[in-house]
Amino acid sequence: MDGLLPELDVIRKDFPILERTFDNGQPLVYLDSANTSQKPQVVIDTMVDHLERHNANISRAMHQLGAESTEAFEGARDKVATFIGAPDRDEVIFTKNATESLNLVANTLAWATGDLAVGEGDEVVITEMEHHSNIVPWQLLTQRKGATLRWFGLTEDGRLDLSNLDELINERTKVVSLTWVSNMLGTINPITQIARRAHEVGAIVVVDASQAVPQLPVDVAASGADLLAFTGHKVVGPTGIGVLWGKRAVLDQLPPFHGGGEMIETVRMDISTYAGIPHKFEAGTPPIIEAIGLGAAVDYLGHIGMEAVHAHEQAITGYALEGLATVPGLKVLGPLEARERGGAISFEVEGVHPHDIAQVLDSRGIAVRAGHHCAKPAHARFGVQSSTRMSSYLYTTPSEIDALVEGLEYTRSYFKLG
Amino acid sequence: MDGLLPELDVIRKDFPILERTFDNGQPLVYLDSANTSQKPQVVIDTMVDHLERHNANISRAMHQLGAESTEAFEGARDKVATFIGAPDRDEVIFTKNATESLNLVANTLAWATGDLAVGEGDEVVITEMEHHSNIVPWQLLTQRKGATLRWFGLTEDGRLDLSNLDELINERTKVVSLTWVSNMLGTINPITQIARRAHEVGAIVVVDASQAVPQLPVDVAASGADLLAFTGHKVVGPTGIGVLWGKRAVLDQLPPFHGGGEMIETVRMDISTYAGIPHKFEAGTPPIIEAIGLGAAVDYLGHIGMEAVHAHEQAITGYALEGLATVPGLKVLGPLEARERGGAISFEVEGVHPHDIAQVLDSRGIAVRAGHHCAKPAHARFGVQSSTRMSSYLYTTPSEIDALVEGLEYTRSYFKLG
Amino acid sequence: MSNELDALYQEIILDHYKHPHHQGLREPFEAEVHHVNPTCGDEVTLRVHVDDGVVTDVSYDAVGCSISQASTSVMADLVIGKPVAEAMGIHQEFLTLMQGKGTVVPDEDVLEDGIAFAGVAKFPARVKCALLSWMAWKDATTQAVPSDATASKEI
Amino acid sequence: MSNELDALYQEIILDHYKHPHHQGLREPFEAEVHHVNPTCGDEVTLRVHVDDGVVTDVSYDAVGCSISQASTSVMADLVIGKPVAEAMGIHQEFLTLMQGKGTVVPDEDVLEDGIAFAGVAKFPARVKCALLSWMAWKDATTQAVPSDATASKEI
Ligand SMILES: Cc1ncc(COP(=O)(O)O)c(C=O)c1O
Ligand SMILES: Cc1ncc(COP(=O)(O)O)c(C=O)c1O
Repeated sequence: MDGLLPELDVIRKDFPILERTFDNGQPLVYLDSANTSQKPQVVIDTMVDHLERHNANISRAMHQLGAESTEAFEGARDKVATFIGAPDRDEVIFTKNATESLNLVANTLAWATGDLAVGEGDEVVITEMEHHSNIVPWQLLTQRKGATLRWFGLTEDGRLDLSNLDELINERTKVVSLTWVSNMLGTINPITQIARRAHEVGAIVVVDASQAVPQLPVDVAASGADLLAFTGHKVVGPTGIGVLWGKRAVLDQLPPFHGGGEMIETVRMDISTYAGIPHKFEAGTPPIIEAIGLGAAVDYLGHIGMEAVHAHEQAITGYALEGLATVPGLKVLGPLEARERGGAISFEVEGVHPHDIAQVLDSRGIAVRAGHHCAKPAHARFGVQSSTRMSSYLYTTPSEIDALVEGLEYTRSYFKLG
Repeated sequence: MDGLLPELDVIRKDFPILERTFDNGQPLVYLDSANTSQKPQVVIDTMVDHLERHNANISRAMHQLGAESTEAFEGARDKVATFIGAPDRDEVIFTKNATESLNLVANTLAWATGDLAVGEGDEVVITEMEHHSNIVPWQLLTQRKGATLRWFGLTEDGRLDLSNLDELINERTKVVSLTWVSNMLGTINPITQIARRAHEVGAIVVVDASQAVPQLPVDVAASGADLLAFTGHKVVGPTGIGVLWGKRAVLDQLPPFHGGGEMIETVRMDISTYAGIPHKFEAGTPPIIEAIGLGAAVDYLGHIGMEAVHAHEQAITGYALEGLATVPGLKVLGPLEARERGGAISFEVEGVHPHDIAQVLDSRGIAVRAGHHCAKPAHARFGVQSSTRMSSYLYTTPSEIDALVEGLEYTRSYFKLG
Repeated sequence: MSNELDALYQEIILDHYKHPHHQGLREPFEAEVHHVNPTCGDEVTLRVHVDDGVVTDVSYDAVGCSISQASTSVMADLVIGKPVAEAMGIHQEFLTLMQGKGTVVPDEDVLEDGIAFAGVAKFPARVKCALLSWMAWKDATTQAVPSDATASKEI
Repeated sequence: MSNELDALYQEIILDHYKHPHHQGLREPFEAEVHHVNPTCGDEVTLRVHVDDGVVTDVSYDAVGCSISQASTSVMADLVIGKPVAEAMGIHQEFLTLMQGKGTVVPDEDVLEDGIAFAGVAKFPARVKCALLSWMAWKDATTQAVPSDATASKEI
């Protein structure tokens, strides 16, 4: 099959969990990577080495362990900056997950003054395919500030309906926030085109790249984003760490987020002044081990090469789309061309509820997700409550896709569907 | 020496980093535990086991790995609840650190309606010995809502000046937020007494227990706190995880914090409804591995027993206070009785700046902290810019204190002080 | 692996799933509630009609998996026609079964078809599915009946 | 371990620390700035007097460790009396030395006593101490001098 990673067997060996077999003897077939990715040994080992030999608080600690810890933590920032093409390493803010990154933006905008302030008459534009983490923060912001929330609808084949682009993004628009790659439909959105329109009217562009950074070569500077969020645990890194990248000019204009240690310049009882970026937005002891783990993770991906990872994902996704098409009564939600989508494929099977599908697959060791995948509005748009989702990653093999397709056949027979 | 942990050698063996020697051959003498604690092998191993065998996202994932991960994560919540005496496990909210816990409270109060709302004419009371993480959030809240920030001053020997307790906490007071144990002065504050007064006037009580939970047996229900924050990395747990405990009645009244996955009940494009506690405050993929690590950490401490840990800290602190008293020109900031204080001891040495002290000690492998320890106002109160701080923990030995005292003698001679 | 599945998907469950009892929303009713399972989005709208201390009707409109649908159907069978206090007792019995992680032996005299859910208790992720409509029923019934009435009878 | 320390605490540094040059705040001045090191709280208030393109005076009030105090004293020695552009060049040279992680060989003709700070570059946590007043001086001087003047002369 064209596009597969050349040394897939070797890569799989890097991920200890892939050797897991369950009590019933079934080996793990992990097809839930859009939910969270598995971790290579090097990420785990890097964290362990730090915990066992270098652990200390950062910045504030001046001793040798403190210097080692600070260097490792700030080194991770350099790695992330390089990985996403950030023009300036200080533009990389460490958060706890993508959700916090997006809330950081919505929350600081709530208190912003000047150009960035959002108030009555202003509009914030999102899309109907957003993850809840890119919907609820904007609902809270617009409700609280008396602004209006608007959104792009979806076409029948699961793309953004851009027919009213120029009306939707208009002089009143202050923020446009959208996902680069949908975690439910798999759709890859034309963020650069949308950003161009947003910038014409002076709006800022927030990109949820939670599913894009794991799968695509990402160059934040070229993307059109002013601010961009992603999460560590989906890029073979640990939980507890996320990233907000932002243009310095925008970040500098935003007020601080949380108050506390590390984000200050000086503190008096009556008033404080704040540090510059990135520290302004990193109050408290940051997720040190987690940032260091993320650094190892992006190194790992960078070593394989994101072009290669992307090609692998496309090959597997294409193969999966073909295989799924052979299952009677199965309907894919979202684009049907592998070239135009990411590696998450949500589908329905007539006559069986997604939970029941996932349960039968699980009894065969196959891990998929069933439910609304934190995208209830997109499900509602297609008139369904929930769906089953398979999602691949750089360690996924064609034979795992075969196992899925067989498992779906078995599910149909188990539930006695003709 | 009375009070020392009986099997101190065995305990030290649990902490791999304590075997570290530096390039110059010096073994590590880690006296910076108030900054961050070291981690026992069992915490590291628990995290590694989860990463290598059980890693999956929680709640939303229904497959076997998902069930294992959810059980481990929610099991950690049970462990923490038991460790701090929470009447209800759902009252334990996982955050990223103590700073986020405190900001969660200050931020949700900013949007609260009804009894908890903070507005013009209302007062928030803190103290002059707070960590910046318990000062800046309240400055931001009161500035933004037009309320007034007030604070308890300090006595010459580093205690809260309670002489104006009844005036300071009055009918206008909405929130009293204070630290249980000072990270700079070591002072243990009479939080129950202060909470009683606060409750008389209908104020809610927020306790920063970042230094208390590592050192004292903590019973949140008996403490008088309505809300209480601490941080994982100071209780032999990992970074990236913190806790906010709160009474259900108070947490239920607060609006949600961050918006996103897991904190919702249902989401439509125009409006959403929210889950109950604890999920309402845990938007996004939580720090899963970190919570599990924290669970192992509190199990470890619980196994040794917090009474025993406290006795050990008091013994070491008493021994350190005696030793430090022999160093000419050394002045301790804070109470001089071990029984009335936690294990952080900040001091000045006449004629040498804290950085220079820390540097010389570091060349001997001794790790202490120099600076303002995120408590600038408390330093200002005592007319100093910065201080040197030693802080012990359950693995600290009397001979490490001896090494510190010798190191200080050497520092004085290096800088040619008579 | 089939054994595992069969423990979960008892014939009785699949029968109720394919042919649910008491489905649809009917009048009269004293309380209507809407419950969702936030994890997966399953939903139920449920009405309760209580007449003279007896659960006279339970009617519903539900979307969900086999477990949640079958559980709704079995629940309606079990509580319709029962005095409120007795129905609450059955609810408690079912709750205990579900939270028992597979260690509780169900009482067929009380739970009837409900004993088929014993296997569900071993699948923590599915317990919520089985409980969704029971929780909705309890909520609605509590609203329909003056609280001290239920409370005193529950003893 | 004494060697390590001696590399950091050169005699010259300790001398400047004990007897700092140009200390105190003086008039006249065109710009005054206040800089702090957020990590440790060290502070400097610094004034610059520029006359006809020449740094005529630098006066200051500073609290801090031996490295930051000595660095302030050496900085004042180096820039007072120099044309702004030349002083900016010295600033750049010192910055390069500090950021070189111990690999840059300092030019004694340019940095004079400043070469004693070569050892500091090996202690990342102390580099900020050494740079505090240099950053303050640059900030103040940029304010004191019309920006295109500095820019053009810097070439
Ligand atoms: C008293 C006190 N409060 C709050 C904090 C903040 O903890 P963290 O940095 O983990 O958020 C600390 C530790 O730095 C502390 O000692
Ligand atoms: C598109 C998208 N946005 C945001 C998120 C939220 O990420 P996290 O839960 O790590 O905050 C996710 C993943 O759950 C996602 O797929």
